Amino acid sequence: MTTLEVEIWRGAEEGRYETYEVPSQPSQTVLDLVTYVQRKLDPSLAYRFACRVGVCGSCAMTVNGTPRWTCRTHVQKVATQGRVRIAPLRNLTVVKDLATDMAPFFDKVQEARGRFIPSDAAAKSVAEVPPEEPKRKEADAGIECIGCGVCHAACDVVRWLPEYLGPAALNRAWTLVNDARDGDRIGHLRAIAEDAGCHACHAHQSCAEHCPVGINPTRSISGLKRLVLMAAIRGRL
Amino acid sequence: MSGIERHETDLLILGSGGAGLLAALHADDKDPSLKITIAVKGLLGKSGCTRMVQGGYNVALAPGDSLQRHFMDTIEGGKWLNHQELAWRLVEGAVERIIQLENRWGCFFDRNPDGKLHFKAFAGQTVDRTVHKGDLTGIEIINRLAEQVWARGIRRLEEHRALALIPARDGERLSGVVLLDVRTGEFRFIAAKAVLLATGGGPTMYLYHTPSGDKSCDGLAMALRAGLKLRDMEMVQFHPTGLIAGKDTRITGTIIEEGLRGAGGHILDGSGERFMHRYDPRNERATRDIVSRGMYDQMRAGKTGPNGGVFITMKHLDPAMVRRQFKGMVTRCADVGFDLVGGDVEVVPTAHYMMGGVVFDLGCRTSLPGLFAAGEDTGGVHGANRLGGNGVANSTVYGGIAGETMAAFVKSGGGIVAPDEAAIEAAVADALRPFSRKPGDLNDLRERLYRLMWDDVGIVRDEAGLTRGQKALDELATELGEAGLPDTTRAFNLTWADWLSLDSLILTSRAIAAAALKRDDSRGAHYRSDFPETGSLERSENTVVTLKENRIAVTTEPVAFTRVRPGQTLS
Amino acid sequence: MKRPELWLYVAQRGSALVLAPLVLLHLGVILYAVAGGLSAAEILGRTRTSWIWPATYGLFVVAAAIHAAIGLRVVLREWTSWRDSSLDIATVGFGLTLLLLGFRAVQAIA
Amino acid sequence: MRRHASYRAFLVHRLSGVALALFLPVHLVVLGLALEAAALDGFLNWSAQPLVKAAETILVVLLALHLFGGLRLLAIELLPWSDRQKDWIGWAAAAALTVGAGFVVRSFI
Ligand SMILES: Cc1cc2nc3c(=O)[nH]c(=O)nc-3n(C[C@H](O)[C@H](O)[C@H](O)COP(=O)(O)OP(=O)(O)OC[C@H]3O[C@@H](n4cnc5c(N)ncnc54)[C@H](O)[C@@H]3O)c2cc1C
Ligand code: HEM
Ligand code: SF4
Ligand code: F3S
Ligand code: FES
Repeated sequence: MTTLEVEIWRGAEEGRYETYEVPSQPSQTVLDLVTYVQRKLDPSLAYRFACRVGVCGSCAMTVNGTPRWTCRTHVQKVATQGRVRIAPLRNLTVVKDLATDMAPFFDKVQEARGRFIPSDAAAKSVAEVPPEEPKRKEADAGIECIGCGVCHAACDVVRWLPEYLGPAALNRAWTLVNDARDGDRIGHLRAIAEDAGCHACHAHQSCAEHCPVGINPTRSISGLKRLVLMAAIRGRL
Repeated sequence: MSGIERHETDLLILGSGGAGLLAALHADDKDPSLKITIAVKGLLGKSGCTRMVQGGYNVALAPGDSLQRHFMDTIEGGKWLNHQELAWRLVEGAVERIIQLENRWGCFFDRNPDGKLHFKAFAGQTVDRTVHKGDLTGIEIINRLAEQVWARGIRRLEEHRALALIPARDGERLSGVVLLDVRTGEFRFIAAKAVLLATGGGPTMYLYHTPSGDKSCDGLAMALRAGLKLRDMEMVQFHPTGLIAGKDTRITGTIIEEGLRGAGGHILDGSGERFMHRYDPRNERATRDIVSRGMYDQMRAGKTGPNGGVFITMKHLDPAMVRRQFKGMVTRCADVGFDLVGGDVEVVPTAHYMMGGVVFDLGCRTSLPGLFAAGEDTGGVHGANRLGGNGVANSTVYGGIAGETMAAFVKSGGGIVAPDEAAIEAAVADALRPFSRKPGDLNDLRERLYRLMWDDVGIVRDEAGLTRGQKALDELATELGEAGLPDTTRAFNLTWADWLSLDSLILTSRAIAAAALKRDDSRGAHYRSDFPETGSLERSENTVVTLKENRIAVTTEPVAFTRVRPGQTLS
Repeated sequence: MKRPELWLYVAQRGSALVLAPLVLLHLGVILYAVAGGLSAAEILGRTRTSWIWPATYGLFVVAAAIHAAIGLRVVLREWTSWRDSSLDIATVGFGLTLLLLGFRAVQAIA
Repeated sequence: MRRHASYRAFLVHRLSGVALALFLPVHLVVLGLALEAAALDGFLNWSAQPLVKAAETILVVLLALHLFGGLRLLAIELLPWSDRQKDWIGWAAAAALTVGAGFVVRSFI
């Protein structure tokens, strides 16, 4: 049986890589490597996962320098010459080993007013919204975000300007301003026009490049830039 | 008095699935002055199974549908074991809930081209009534609920694992909960005026299982230890098609979508032959339980693929159709190395859902004052089988109800009461026990538990197997008690978490085995090869399990046919 | 002003929009000038015949001063830890310097 | 993380922008010298040297890169999204290099 050389970050913000030998298997994800290490080699290794099928967004880590969802990343896809280096996600603080504190990431969603504001909360029936309406299509394109933080980790502006709202939060805001049922479009725009808002994005597109579910936050953010620009010029902010 | 950190809150909600989050929102709506705390084992909104819901949400809103029909499908599906009032409240509540999910919380479900809700077909239903968001319905629901919770002043205790329900000093009611802060390894006691158990059951004690990794029946184990009754614990639903790719990958057990069979997928044995025609004229399109048993039969006869499963294949169908219609499934398989379009994918039946759970009433009250329950932790709504689409309806409908009843309970005088200090001490001591023992082989214990539940308390059961299983479970319980952990660090110690999970799983498994032995007929998810017939529906009984002095006791109670009797229907 | 960063962004993009045609024009002029091997006197001879040239370059200078100053500020904020109000003062300083030098140059060709 | 076309395009745009911003004051000072035409002539002579010519070429290319890259960015930000925007990077680079080539050709031939 061949083995893989797996380097894993141990510690918190301060730490080091430790190397482990993990037997290679035909069906093996990066999450499986980490699990093997915790179960068989070092019981104190900390990492996070829940669903194991790419819906919860808990398991993202940096794999050979790239942020990825580890439960859906086959080792063969990332191993280079039998080596895999696994680190926690960038741009978040490390709690322990591979687990980061994701609360600041979700705080940003709130800062971006990334939540539905009902226009008619007491309505007794479900609104009619044709799926082919252009705005609905825009919203649908960004709605399946799993909140994994991969885009947040990939974005250099988040790194350079820690208060920047970041791609996931802005993407959520974009889905809301395109939601015909939302009652506070201007409120969402105001939130993302604040000082570290959408205009801080330089269209690096690392977010879109790495999003595991194929969302394109760059597209959403540029949409927001246009709406904010119009609203600002018209004095509506 | 135990020296652990203590806090007080009005409402303490355990779990952040559909049940937990809606309870928090409804309680907060009802009385914004309440101090609400959600404690969850994983991250808020990112753990549990509601998020994993694929198929969708059953609601009687489609033209031609009615509450009565949804109710009757639920009762027929449940083989007359359902608590009929709970089932009625479910179908009624689902309508209310879907409308609120859309209009108040912002979920958006798929529409027809004309803009009206789309309803899809789901097995076992006489009308297309399943509302969905593609095949990622759960993400939409939980994301929307979580962002609403995040926006409010609701306190979050993420990565806090509930360990034990602590009674009041006089034992008359609940005082609070002992939790383990996973990140620091420290304990906290949270005293609350009302506590919601919404940890979501989850049959993860089987070799193959679908639920998320954070679920380990902690809620059910805590309830048993607190003296509560669990009903119909033998009812464990298996999903016929789970991926199997070896025991060292977490992919094993995860669901391959049911729609594949509906769309014409074939199931093949190890030598590539179809076999379902031998079990049911509907072939692969038979119901979950029949397909699961057919597959299991082939596996027991040794007609398996390399990993011990059978195969599902779509290769005889139009690849473009498969790619288009099952995009998510095709990429998921491809990501982990399987070709769903042109190849054979090895599959096994996989433990999916627990119909059984804590006995509760229409207001989500349990027999312990101050303790409420909702979601997959509870039993009674689904009877012997759960319809696809009724699971998330259950957690969201009853979660909301629980929030309202709890708010009312606090208002009407449910205060903070002094805890039984000895119980707190004991809970902490129990959790710390492994650190003072010689390190044991948890992997071996886990694999043995998985295997014995699969073989002896699984898809096909009989008296000999169940008795053997019970004995083995008792031994495992003893061995786990002896098995220690290296005392390295308590902070974010996943191996400690594994130990605690095994502890809950073994106890819950004992309840399942005992209830399964008690039920001497076959119905719904429960199949006894020594009693293959379904007994009299008229004289249907529920099993009730309790824990007394660490011994499992099982009794039965007749089902009350409060709305319909077998043979009748509502219209 | 509320939301200063947003307005800086607007000014930076607005000035870019102004610069775009001017730079295109300027590139054309450069190509024309180098190819023709024009002497200073010849260049000046042409620019001084009409007010259009000075006006155009005047606009260029204003837009470039705004655009480059804000642009540098963004880069500094992101790539260095210089974030306080002294950066804003420096930005304004840089912009004014460009304006000053620019107008001196425009005067020369006028 | 940074190994993709859009990020490289960003870097080129930023570095060219900074270079231009630093060069601009120098350029304006020189132009200011046109107050005395003779000084400018001297300068133009000096700038006919190959090394200086090469530096000028680079500046022209930088300006063109920044211009076309900037137009690309403005299009992303101001026009409705197009999935073709990735191709624009190539077009912008090509346009900039054409200008550069034109400059070289016209100044040496
Ligand atoms: C893959 C999959 C697909 C499904 N598809 C469908 C479908 O299409 N339609 C349908 O109706 N149903 C479906 N179900 C079933 C449905 O998801 C569940 O029945 C329902 O969502 C359960 O909700 P819940 O709130 O009770 O529990 P969950 O959503 O599971 O939440 C439980 C919560 O409790 C937390 N928790 C657990 N233990 C502790 C502890 N000790 N302390 C603190 N917190 C704890 C967990 O971390 C989690 O946050 C599916 C289930 C799975 C696994
Ligand atoms: C005299 C000429 C110019 C100078 C000195 C200059 C300088 C700069 C500088 C220093 C930056 C900051 C770089 C960054 O933020 O990454 C910048 C950014 C920018 N420039 Fe220019 N520029 C000039 C001409 C132009 C022209 C003609 C255009 C337009 C078509 C343009 C469009 C832009 C854009 C869109 C940005 C923003 C980039 C971003 O935020 O990512 N610039 N410029
Ligand atoms: S946008 Fe994509 S990468 Fe970013 S959090 Fe959502 S799913 Fe993850
Ligand atoms: S990577 Fe960052 S800079 Fe913008 S396009 Fe994406 S948010
Ligand atoms: S474990 Fe849920 S996305 Fe990977």
